[in-house]
Amino acid sequence: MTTAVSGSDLAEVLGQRLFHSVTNSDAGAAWVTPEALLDVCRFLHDDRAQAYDLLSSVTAVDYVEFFDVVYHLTSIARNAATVLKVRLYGRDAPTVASVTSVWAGADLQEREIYDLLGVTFTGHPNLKRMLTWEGFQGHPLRRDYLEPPLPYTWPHGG
Amino acid sequence: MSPLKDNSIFSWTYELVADTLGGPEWLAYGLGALAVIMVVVNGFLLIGTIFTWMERKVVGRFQSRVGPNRVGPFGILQAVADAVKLLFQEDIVPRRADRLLFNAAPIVMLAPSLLALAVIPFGAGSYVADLNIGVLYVVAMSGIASLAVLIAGYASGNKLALLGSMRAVAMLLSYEIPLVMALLGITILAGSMSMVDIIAAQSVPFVLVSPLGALIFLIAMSAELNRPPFDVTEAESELVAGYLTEYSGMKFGVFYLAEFSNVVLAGALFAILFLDGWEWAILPSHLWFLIKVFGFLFVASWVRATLPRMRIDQILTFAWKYLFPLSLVNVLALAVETIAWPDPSGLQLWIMVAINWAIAAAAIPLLSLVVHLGEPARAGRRIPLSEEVF
Amino acid sequence: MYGIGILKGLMVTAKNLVRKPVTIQYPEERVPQASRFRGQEFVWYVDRCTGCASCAKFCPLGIIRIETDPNGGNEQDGGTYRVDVFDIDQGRCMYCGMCVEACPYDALHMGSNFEAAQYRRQDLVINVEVLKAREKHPSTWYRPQLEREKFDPFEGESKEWQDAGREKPFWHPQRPEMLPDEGDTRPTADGEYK
Amino acid sequence: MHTQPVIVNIGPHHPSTHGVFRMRLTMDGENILDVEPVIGYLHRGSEKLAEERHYTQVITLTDRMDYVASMTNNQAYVLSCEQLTGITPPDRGMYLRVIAAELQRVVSHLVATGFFLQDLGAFATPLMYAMRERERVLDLFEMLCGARITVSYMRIGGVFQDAPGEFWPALRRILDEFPAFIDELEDLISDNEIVLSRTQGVSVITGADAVNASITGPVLRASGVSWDLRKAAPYDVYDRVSFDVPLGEHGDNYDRYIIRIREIRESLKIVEQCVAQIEPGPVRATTAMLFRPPVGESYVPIEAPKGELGFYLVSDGSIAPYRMHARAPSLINLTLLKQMLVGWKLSDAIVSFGSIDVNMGEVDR
Repeated sequence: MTTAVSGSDLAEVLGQRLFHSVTNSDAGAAWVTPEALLDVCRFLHDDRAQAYDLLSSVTAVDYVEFFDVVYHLTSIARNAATVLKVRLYGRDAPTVASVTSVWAGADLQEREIYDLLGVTFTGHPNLKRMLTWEGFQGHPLRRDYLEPPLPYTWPHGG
Repeated sequence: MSPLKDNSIFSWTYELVADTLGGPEWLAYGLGALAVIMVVVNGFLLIGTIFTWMERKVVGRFQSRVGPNRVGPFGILQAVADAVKLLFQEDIVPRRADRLLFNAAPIVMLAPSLLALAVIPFGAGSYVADLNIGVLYVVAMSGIASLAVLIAGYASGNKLALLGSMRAVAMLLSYEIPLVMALLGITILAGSMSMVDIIAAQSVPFVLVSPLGALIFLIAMSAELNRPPFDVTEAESELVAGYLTEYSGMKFGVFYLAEFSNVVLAGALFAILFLDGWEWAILPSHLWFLIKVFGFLFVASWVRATLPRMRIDQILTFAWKYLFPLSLVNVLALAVETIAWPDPSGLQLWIMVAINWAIAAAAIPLLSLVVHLGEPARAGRRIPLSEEVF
Repeated sequence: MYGIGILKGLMVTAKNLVRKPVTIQYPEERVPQASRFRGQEFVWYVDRCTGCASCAKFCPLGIIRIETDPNGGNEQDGGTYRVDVFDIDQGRCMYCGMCVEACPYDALHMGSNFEAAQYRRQDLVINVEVLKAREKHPSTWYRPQLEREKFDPFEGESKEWQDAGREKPFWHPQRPEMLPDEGDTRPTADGEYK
Repeated sequence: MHTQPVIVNIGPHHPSTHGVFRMRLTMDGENILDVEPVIGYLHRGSEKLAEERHYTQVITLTDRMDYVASMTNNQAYVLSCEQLTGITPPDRGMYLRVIAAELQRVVSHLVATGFFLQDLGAFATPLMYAMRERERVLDLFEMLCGARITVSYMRIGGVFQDAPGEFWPALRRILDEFPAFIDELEDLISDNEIVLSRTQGVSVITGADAVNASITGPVLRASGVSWDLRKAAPYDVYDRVSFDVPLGEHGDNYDRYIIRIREIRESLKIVEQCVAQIEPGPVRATTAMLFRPPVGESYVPIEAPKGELGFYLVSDGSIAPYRMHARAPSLINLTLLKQMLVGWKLSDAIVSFGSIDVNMGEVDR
């Protein structure tokens, strides 16, 4: 059975190695600062005792005041899983470092988040819209997204 | 060299016009020739059309389906329905197409297969011309079909079509050689290139005397005809429809018909060169010929229903590294045997059969070993049986 | 190697050549359907419906429109809501059956048809009149009582509303024909148990 | 000779893009220099739609994500909901779920194999055989839940209803007859020299690359990484059945094909055990159709036919999920597409893409 590493355990581990990287933690997840994210991920991926080699899922949640980018990490070797989160304040340009350099699997998922929620990932090799088309306005999965009234035309098609 | 005089259709028409109606001789000769051409070409295209239906039906049955069965009894009129549908379809010429070549390609495709008919004997005495270079003539004609594919692919102005036609040309260049080599063996055996002489020479069918030749002919012919497993020019899953992508309406219909007619032609060739043409017991010669041709067509459908497609580089490798040496072995063996027995009697022919089968049985695996044919690109297939994890 | 695999493949296709084809010639013959098949021709019993609109609420696509009118008389005396409008837009329906699952009185059932093609989209909307007039061949989807009695929606007869529910309907003074069964422990009109 | 690379669009309307996938290939003759996958043609906004539907209604949306494996989608979603609400389904419900999910895996792998061989150019014969057998499993689904593709069979706290009486003999027949069919399919294809030469050693993914690129499911196991969530994190009743996890060694197209064939056999074994173990009882915990889970979030990954499928649900205590995210294996398995295709030929590109077994409904959601 996969061990679910609780957020507080993860925070403890991170606190010992990367000071001030963790802002908050509960049973479900640990929140790290956006600045420390890449270091944290690298540590979790490379460290022998952590070895989170599989990035299960990246997603983001729009809580109106802030965005949570959620990383579900799995370690195949240890058969353990945990949840890492980054809280991004502000709705205009939430920005966080891309983890594609650590896990290549974040590539398409980060593009999807950028497309649907408008979170920018710095350092992503190919950050373009994926599910919607180029020229689409707005980010449909945001809570305040409103579809333009019909009839409408988009710059490219539709 | 004037077999027309012996042709019953010709002589009937000739006599009708010249004697009964009292027309001039040139008119009678012309009309007689026209009658022969009408019968041969239309009969041939009819068989091609029947084959389009037959293949769909047979492949359907191979795939646990029923196949066409709505139009006419057993769906036999399906081809007619398709033709009518194609006639009414809009004839589209893409904007980027080379209009002249685009329109010419279907004709270039169909014409050579009709021309090649001239030397095909459909039964005892039923042929338009008995050329003394009949085999060479057929090969020359069948080569033109690939030119049509190239024209069609180039003129369509479509990248997929162009890719398909480039493949066709590469394949033609490679497979023409083993094909000709296989026919060379037949020519050595029969001592003639005339179709009629070849049939006459087959006291034992050449498929027995020259098994390697028959195999090479079958493989090379399916490449020439773009039949699976060499159907890379049309490669539905890769190139949509290859060089046919931009064709619609009756132009597509002509291509389609030409393709299937070419298969029928190949079947006729195989029957003549390897299966002793029209000759065998009891049944009338034309019927025997048809049975042999349709046997070939059935096998062609069977192969089509079963085999996946090869990759273009594998196809070319196969031709040059495997089929070409094999055809050399074949020609060499037959040549040596012909020198030994210039005019083989019945027993000598059967000894040749035995020798050639032995050579075939030895050469195929030996050559496979040398060129590593059929071996996977990696060492062995080591999929371990599953294991418990955790 | 050396073409043996290819020959094996050819044998497999040859074996299938002589097998019976599995094609079903559709308009003439049909695939046997399961009795739970979720299809068109919703079966709706006006006598069972209270107009609660649960079906409309639970429809994931919101394609059911219900308008009710409480003028069937005094509710205390058994006057029910009259369903004026009951539109199901089959053109957008995905036949998930949530409406049937949500119906607390077993008034709505799935049908078993799958061929209700129309030339215009608006013809696909079935209204209350159509629903009332339809033959009642309910699918047994989410209707264990029909399944228990092995009801066949394809062969069986039209189902009366009294027999369609999970329970026998209550006896009601305005409907004297509905006498409670022997041994029925539910209250009678006087509110007493038998 | 100097030649210009040519850009060829494969798709979105193309016979072998499994729907509406589009590959923008930069090619030098037949050789592929660059690949750019373009997706989104089937984007229906399921995640946004889920925010406006209550938890039970969302089940119907999950049907339409991976539409050849609706059962497993249902399963992943209801498991996530159950973690959110703390409901435990009764045993029989869990067994029925596993039976349905494993049958669905058989179906999905059959479709994957059939289309993979179709991409190889086998003129639809293996596909027809696969579809023929798939129909028989879909008949079972119709008996279970009245639908063949969009099943909506599972509910939060079990399955919507017990299997009907005629289901069990029909299932028995399938279990008896299927192995022979799989043998036949293997006879047709597995030793075919053309298939071997086309697929072996082509588009190799190493285990390390696959893990790093979050690839899961049969594609990962074909690369030799032993990671099956049915073993690693047993959900429902997978801890009560024994089965093997087939592993590949080479990570090439052939392994990805043969792994699926072997997994079909394992799935049949699981169903067999479930049929032996299942006991009468309730199939659904007492739950309302409309409920308000506590504030929180949940993510339960399961081993779907295509890989790790999980629904990340965030609840704000209302009747509808505040946010639903589907971790779509089809999408994420495409990450390495470029690495797989570059350097190979156009024909290989089609086959390698087919060997990943993506479903565009799930890629675009």
